[in-house]
Amino acid sequence: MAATATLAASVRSRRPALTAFRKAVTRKPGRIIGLAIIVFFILLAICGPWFYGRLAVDPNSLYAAPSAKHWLGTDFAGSDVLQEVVTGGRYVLATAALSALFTSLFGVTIGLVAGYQRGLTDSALMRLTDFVLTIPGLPLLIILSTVWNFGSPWKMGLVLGVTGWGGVARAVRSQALSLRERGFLEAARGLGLSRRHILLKEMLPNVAPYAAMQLMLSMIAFIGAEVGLFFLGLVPFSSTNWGVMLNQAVFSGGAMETPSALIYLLAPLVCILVLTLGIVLFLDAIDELFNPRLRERV
Amino acid sequence: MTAFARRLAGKLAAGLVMVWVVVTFTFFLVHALPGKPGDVQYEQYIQSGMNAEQAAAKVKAIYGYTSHDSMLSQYGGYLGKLLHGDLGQSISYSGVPVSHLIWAALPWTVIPVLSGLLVSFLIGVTAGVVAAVRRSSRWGGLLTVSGSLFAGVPAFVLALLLLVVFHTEWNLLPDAGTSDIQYDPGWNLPYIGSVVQHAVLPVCAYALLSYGGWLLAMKSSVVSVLGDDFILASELRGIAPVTRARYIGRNAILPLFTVLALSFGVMFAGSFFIEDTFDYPGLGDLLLKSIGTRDYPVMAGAFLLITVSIIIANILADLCYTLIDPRVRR
Amino acid sequence: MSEVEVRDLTVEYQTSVGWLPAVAGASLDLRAGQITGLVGESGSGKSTLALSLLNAVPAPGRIAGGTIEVAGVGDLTRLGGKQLRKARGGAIGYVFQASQNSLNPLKTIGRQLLDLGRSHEVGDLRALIARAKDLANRMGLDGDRVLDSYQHELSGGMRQRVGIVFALVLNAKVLILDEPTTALDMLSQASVLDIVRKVHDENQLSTLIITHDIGAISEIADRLAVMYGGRIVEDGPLLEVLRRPTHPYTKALIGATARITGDVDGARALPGRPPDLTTVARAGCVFRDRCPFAVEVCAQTEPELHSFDSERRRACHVEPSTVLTGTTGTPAAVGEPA
Amino acid sequence: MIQARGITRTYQTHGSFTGDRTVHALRGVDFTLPDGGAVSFIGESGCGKTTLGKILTGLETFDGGELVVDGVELSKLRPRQREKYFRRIQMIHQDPYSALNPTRTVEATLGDPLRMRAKETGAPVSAWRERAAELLTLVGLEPAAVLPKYPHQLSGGQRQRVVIARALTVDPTVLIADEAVSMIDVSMRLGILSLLRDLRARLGISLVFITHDVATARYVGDGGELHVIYRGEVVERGLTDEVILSPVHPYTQCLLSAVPVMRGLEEPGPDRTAPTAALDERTPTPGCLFQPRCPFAGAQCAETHPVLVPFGADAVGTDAAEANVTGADVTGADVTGADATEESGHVHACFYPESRRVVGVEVGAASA
Amino acid sequence: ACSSSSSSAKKTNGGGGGTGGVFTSIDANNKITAGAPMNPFNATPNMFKGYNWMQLAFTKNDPSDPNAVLPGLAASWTSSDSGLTIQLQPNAKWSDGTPVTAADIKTSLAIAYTQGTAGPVASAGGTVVAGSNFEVSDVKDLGGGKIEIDQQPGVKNLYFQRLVLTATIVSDKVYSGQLPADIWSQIAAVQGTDPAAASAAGDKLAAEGKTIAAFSPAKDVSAGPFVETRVNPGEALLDRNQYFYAANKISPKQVILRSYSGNQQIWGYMNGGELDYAPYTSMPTNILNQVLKAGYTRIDAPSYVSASIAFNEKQAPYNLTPVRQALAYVIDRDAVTKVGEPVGGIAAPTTTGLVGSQSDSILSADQKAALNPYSPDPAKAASLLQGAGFTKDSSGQWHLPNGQQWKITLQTVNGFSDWIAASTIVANELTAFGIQTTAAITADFATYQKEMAAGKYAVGWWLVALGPQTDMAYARIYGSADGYSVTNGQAAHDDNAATNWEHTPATYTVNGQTIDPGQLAAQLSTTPVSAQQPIIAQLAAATNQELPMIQIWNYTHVMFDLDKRFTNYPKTGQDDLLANPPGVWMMQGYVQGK
Ligand SMILES: Nc1ncnc2c1ncn2[C@@H]1O[C@H](COP(=O)(O)OP(=O)(O)OP(=O)(O)O)[C@@H](O)[C@H]1O
Ligand SMILES: Nc1ncnc2c1ncn2[C@@H]1O[C@H](COP(=O)(O)OP(=O)(O)OP(=O)(O)O)[C@@H](O)[C@H]1O
Ligand SMILES: [Mg+2]
Ligand SMILES: [Mg+2]
Repeated sequence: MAATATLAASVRSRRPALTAFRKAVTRKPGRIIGLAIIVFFILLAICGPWFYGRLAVDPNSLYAAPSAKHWLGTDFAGSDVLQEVVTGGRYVLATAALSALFTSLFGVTIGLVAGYQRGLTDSALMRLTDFVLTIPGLPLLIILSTVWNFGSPWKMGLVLGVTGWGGVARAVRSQALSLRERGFLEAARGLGLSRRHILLKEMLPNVAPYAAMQLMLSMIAFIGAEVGLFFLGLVPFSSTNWGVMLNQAVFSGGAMETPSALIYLLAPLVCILVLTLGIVLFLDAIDELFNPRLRERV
Repeated sequence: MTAFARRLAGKLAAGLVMVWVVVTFTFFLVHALPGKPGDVQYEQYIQSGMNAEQAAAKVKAIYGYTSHDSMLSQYGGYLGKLLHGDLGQSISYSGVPVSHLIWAALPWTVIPVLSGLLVSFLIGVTAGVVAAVRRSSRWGGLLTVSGSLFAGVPAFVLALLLLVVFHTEWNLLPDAGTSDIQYDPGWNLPYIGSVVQHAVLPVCAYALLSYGGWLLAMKSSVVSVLGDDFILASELRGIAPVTRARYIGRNAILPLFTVLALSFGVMFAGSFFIEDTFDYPGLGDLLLKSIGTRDYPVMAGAFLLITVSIIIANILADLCYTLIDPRVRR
Repeated sequence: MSEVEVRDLTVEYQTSVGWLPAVAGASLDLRAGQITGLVGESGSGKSTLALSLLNAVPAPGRIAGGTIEVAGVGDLTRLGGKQLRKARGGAIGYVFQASQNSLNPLKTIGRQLLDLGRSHEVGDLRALIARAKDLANRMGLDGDRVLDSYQHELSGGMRQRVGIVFALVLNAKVLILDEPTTALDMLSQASVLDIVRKVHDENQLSTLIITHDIGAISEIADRLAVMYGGRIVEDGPLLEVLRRPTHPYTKALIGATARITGDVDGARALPGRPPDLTTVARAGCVFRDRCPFAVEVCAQTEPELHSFDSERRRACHVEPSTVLTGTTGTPAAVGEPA
Repeated sequence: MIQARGITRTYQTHGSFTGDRTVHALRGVDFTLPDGGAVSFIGESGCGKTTLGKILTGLETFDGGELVVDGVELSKLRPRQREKYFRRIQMIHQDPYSALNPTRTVEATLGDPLRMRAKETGAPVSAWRERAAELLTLVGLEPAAVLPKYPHQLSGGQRQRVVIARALTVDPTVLIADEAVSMIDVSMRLGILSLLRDLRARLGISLVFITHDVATARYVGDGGELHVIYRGEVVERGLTDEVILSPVHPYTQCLLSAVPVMRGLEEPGPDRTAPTAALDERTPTPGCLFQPRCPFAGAQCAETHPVLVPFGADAVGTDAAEANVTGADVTGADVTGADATEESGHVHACFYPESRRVVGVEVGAASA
Repeated sequence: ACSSSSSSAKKTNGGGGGTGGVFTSIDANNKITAGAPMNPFNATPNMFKGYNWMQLAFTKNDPSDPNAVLPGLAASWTSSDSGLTIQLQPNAKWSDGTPVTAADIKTSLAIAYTQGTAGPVASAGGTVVAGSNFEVSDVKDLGGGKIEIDQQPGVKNLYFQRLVLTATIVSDKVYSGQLPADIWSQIAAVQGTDPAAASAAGDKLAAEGKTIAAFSPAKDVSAGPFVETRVNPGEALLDRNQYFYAANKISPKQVILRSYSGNQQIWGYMNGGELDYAPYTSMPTNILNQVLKAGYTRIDAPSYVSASIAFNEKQAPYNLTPVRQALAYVIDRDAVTKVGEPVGGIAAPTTTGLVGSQSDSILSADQKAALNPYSPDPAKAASLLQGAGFTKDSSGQWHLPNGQQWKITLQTVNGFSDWIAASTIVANELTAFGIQTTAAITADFATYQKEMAAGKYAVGWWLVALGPQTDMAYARIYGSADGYSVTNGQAAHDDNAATNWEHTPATYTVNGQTIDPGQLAAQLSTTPVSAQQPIIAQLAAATNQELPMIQIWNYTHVMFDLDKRFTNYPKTGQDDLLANPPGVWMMQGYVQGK
């Protein structure tokens, strides 16, 4: 009985959520474009590698110009650039998504708890946050990269997430602090609802749009940091990704000096730019997605 | 003013504690790195034709430092020296105090970062105001997107594009170094001119890097100030537009001081990419090099300095804020 | 003898379903030397009307029709640029709804006063300051101290008074106060109202006070206008209107006021909820949904605001006497249909 | 039954710029709330009303005095055990908008505490839906229409009713209404006030009504006592109507004088008065706290701190006499609405008590 | 992108051609850093060999005569059993105008003892390593610029002449203050028979060595053709030393040396015509074409370095010779070279532990013919593997004899772009053959070495055939990395030595003969070049058969010069000159302004 009730409730509430999503996205053309870009890259990352087998190497056509066989030409080993761009996106996106996941996990939890608990817990957590914020993340990553192999997106994502949650935590905490003063939280405490309930059901939905926005922004930053580390060759790599492509284009292909390798440089560069743009354009819709008040404006 | 002093003291104390934490953290982190300072040099000697024994001996002569003290007592020693302002001696530049290296590198990071900050502040804030005032128009929207995009695009992408366009393609500006070697460093016009010329691209890169942040912050700040009651009130009182603009400006700038500290951090992080791309010998470059050669003291020193700079930027931003806002001043 | 004459004023806001009127065909006179009270529930268009008196309807809004003749200035709806700016503050002083925050937090009051003087090209700024101090002193403030203070150093009541100083310091003859006492406690409210009355009398102003609390205004106003759904539904001399309300809404509003004397059980809340731009009736009387006297014609024709007495006007199809004596009263149910 | 004895609360503010400051939000407040009874507190802004409300609901701690709920002295219990008692006391917030979570529907808002309550009482959890509907009907809302809505889809009055319904989900015995109607449109205030009265009558819930608007206190607090607080201290107490009609303390008189008079329907009271200065909390006052603003202050007021004494008694107690008076006052278990004048008495803390008529008089009544 | 010459190039070379121009080049050895000492003994000195850093002579890198040198401060020299007598350049002077004297030479050679380049101090545990360090016992001024340098009695170092002549020479005035007065008695003690005293003196010398390495002279006092004027981060400016003994031969008035900061930076400089000479730079073919188009002339010199794939034979299955041989058959060295090092690499014709040209010139025709060239031959590889018990499943994957699927992780180092590029294709070839291979990259070389020594990698890249001396080339394979240590020309093998990561067996059986490669390699270093051939032949055959590493390509030293501003550069073939930096060429009268 209770199950059916909740089921009914969830069915009822899901449909409007879908329509709200559609409405929020279609309100502005920029958002549609943004979403399309994001979806495109996600599909690319998920399905792209399925279309391709192992990266073929052809020493007889190094840096070949674009042709019917190789739409974007070939690289230093005669491999297809398009294939590399497509298969290389998976690592980049997976890492960014994972790091965003870790960031939100740490950032939102710590921010919420600090904002709600106050007192000693708060100060301790905030000192930790200050520390994470103060330690320059990139140098740290570079140092860490000599100790730790960033081969899998998991590891890279974890490290980026561990060094990157400070901003989210701060933001969430300040939101939580202001929420704390709001009547409904006092009411929830007065009613004797559990702390878990208050954190998850009362506060979380209210900080969600903010957190989501921070998250997407940090995702952009993560893509930048991660690709940058590979680009500078600071982090050893074990598979093709956009950063590696950039690195090889510039440092071994001479893309800055000769046009023949330029497309090898531009392909990942354009991908990063477009993906960033997509996220930026889509960000606009987030607030509306989470906020029931905005959602309703016809 | 005593309250002000107390606040300052509190901030400084917190900053010092943070510095200590960072010192500790870096010390142990850096010493946990695999590899020894001499290893790279050794292989270089070998590859330049020295035999193994000779190379090993030479490496030992130069890097001979092998402390048998426990990590903890080394840490104590390091802290003690640090208290006297001694960052130790570089390993790879044997005999050179770390502080010399850092002092030499510091201006090449701080000056471009600050100039970049200034430039991006001026442009970003202006653009932010425009984006806020014209937020419903196409131009406002475009400006905002440009801000988000620049805030999102990685530093090295910007640096690379600048380099391709202004050096490779148009050949207008030099691509590396801080000045032309012909000119005698000092306060003479040719040298300064050369320094400026070399700094243009890095400064541009820094500026572009933080432009987006300023724009977005200023935009949201102006939007919120525009919605403030006192702005409407001043309109209803018939206050002159110029005066109202000043009201809006000063109130909107206030929250940007928080962004200032943040921006500083972003730029220091970006300095790695930018200094590497433009071969600019700043702190980021120093740290990168020292990591490659396992120069622990330099690594720890550079890392510390970057952190301290960020902490100081935070404190300064806070002070600026207090100086401008009467609500927290008193 | 009217300082301000509003005729057929229509103010519209742009919404997702098009331009909708927040003030529809309002006509109102602010008579010299009198305090006019404007009451109505939230969303009835009071602030919009007040702002349009300065031709300052905020962004998605516009004055769609009508005129606002201000003595010595002309039709305000036709003014623009510098002339309009001079009229604001110069001819008409406005005390802001949220007057608590109507001051720049970064500048002292005195400096903002100088800004005001310069904006209006006042030659003698010293005299302006002196006048401001005088005004402040008369309102029970320490003029010197106040001028040296920042906004955050003043209490809510003090800020409200400073707002009045700003409105009057340039010798405006018209004073508009939008909800001057909301968010103040009883003691502050009483002292602010007291001061308004004093200042009004001393300066021979034409004052418009806007409030949703009929009780608060009844103590000091000379005339009362009642607004509902963007329309002025009744106006006249205050005592007259309070004693003998001829519009069902006015009557209900008076009846819904918590009072310190009289029968506790006699008072009744209004049923239903006040309309806003999108929910207000498009045809017929805007109040008919909540009106206990509503008849058939109310649904079809919108009643005109007409004079039925030398001093009084009303917009209702039902006879005044029916409303006055009507026993239909407000429904007893406490519930509000959603 | 709630008994409060000498509740004090002091805030230590560490303004980073203003320096440390001690705020005496409450300086020893006593009151008794019998089951099903009502107590009202009035006072101007910042006098400690909200602090008191929060202390009563357990949202704020107090640092002195005793709070006895149903005969149990709460400060002796451990925080966990206290919760149970505080749960019976629910607060209705001033701002009905912020009191509801904007991201949750009415259904979710009511559902969680109802399910929690059901688990506690052993009632079938699945019945929460019916219970929610019941509660909404009780507060005068149409369940089907309101349940799926978000707060912003409701009017102020409706929101406040939802807030009340939510407070009722845990079957409280006491409701605390802190300025419960001040943010609601005038036209709907009466609706909420009569709802509160109704709840008192129908469910036997006792009510603590906190406001700065005496007129509204009159609507819910009938039969109960009215406490006038000034700077964290009760300066006058008595049956609501009695205090309104014949206030003794100058502060009460000022407060009541400030209630606007509906000219035409009412006439101003003959003895209307006003404070001589604005509230200044910074300057410490050894004597009567109201003395700096008091229009009737005498010589004694500046030196000695007056305590509550019954009106009509010959002398006003000083601090030394206080224990005697309040002690008798509070421990009297027979403090009820009935037979009030003698037992609970009309008490005040003024050296120069004088009853004045300050509230407006109805024109009809006067002419009749 | 390459049309005009850079604006900064125009400025840098504003002087244009003719005598007195500015010669711009890259210093490939050091990161140039403002603030680093102008002290050649420092780890990262602001000193440039051949320009302001002088030696008595400069090596010719002649494989057939390791002692062959080009004259430097020494105009001539005669070798004897007891040592060496040199004649200083008649006009040799320091840049402050004072003449170069025997005292300078004596101090410099004493310093060498503190720096590990001379004497037994260098070797671990105080044992003497013959052939690696020079052991000077005394320096005598014979007058008239004649100086006698005595070799420690009883020690016979075949390369004594070269080692002494190529030692760094610094000014006695500047450096003697850093040395204790009794330095030569310390040296005598080190060379003495009392092991305790020798060891103590050795420690003392090492401590002094550190002081010297850290010493930072106030100004450059150079005996070379140039003297340092100024150092920027990344750049150094040198002015012509007017007191240089052959100043009339030196054409450029100034030299600008830029720090080596990455290949692509050098390509950029060359595209803009900014460099007059570019040292070895790895580059792809398209860049080569572009550089040639920009007017550069390519000069090739032998390089004596070979990139190889090495094995840790402690890890199965790489302990099996057929496995390593099979891998050699699978890897197509031509294709790999094309991808990895298309310009500066020549696919190794076979794999012997020496670069191709060297083994070509040393080995006889018969011996060469007997070498297995390991031409790509998958069938051969398959049969070898099957012979060793490997199996191939239906999907074409190879399985180890124990049934497990065979997977290879090919380790390379971050930043070594040619190895990384080559790894992709090697991995591709092996995977296509049925051995799952992935390339893994270590963060930096320090880590690579550490982890390699720790036995963490089974298969990884390694440089071999280092230097023109065959003894050193083989010591690279059968030396400390393989558990050998050498004392007095006698090799000892210890499979558990900390540095041993190869773990090859102590002996090989080649052509039915059992040999100890470590012993042979150690023997090489004490054998005159004329007598080395049989030993080399044995080692080459053993290495070719056993493949402790598979040589992939031999590097070629590809340099570029631009004769826009200067002309008369050494040409391909003048290997003796090309083994040295341009400063040395200038001393010999090359590089003239246009
Ligand atoms: N900027 C706006 N855009 C759209 N509609 C608006 C805007 N401002 C006000 N309105 C609508 O116009 C109507 C009148 O608003 P107004 O603020 O004048 O009411 P009010 O009588 O002052 O109410 P309150 O007592 O709440 O201040 C309301 O229905 C409101 O929703
Ligand atoms: N958390 C706190 N920290 C410091 N001071 C506080 C705190 N809460 C309240 N105060 C102070 O205690 C006094 C009483 O506050 P309280 O909110 O109880 O007043 P109130 O009577 O409810 O006022 P209002 O009518 O404005 O709501 C005030 O001076 C207030 O500034
Ligand atoms: Mg309004
Ligand atoms: Mg309160």
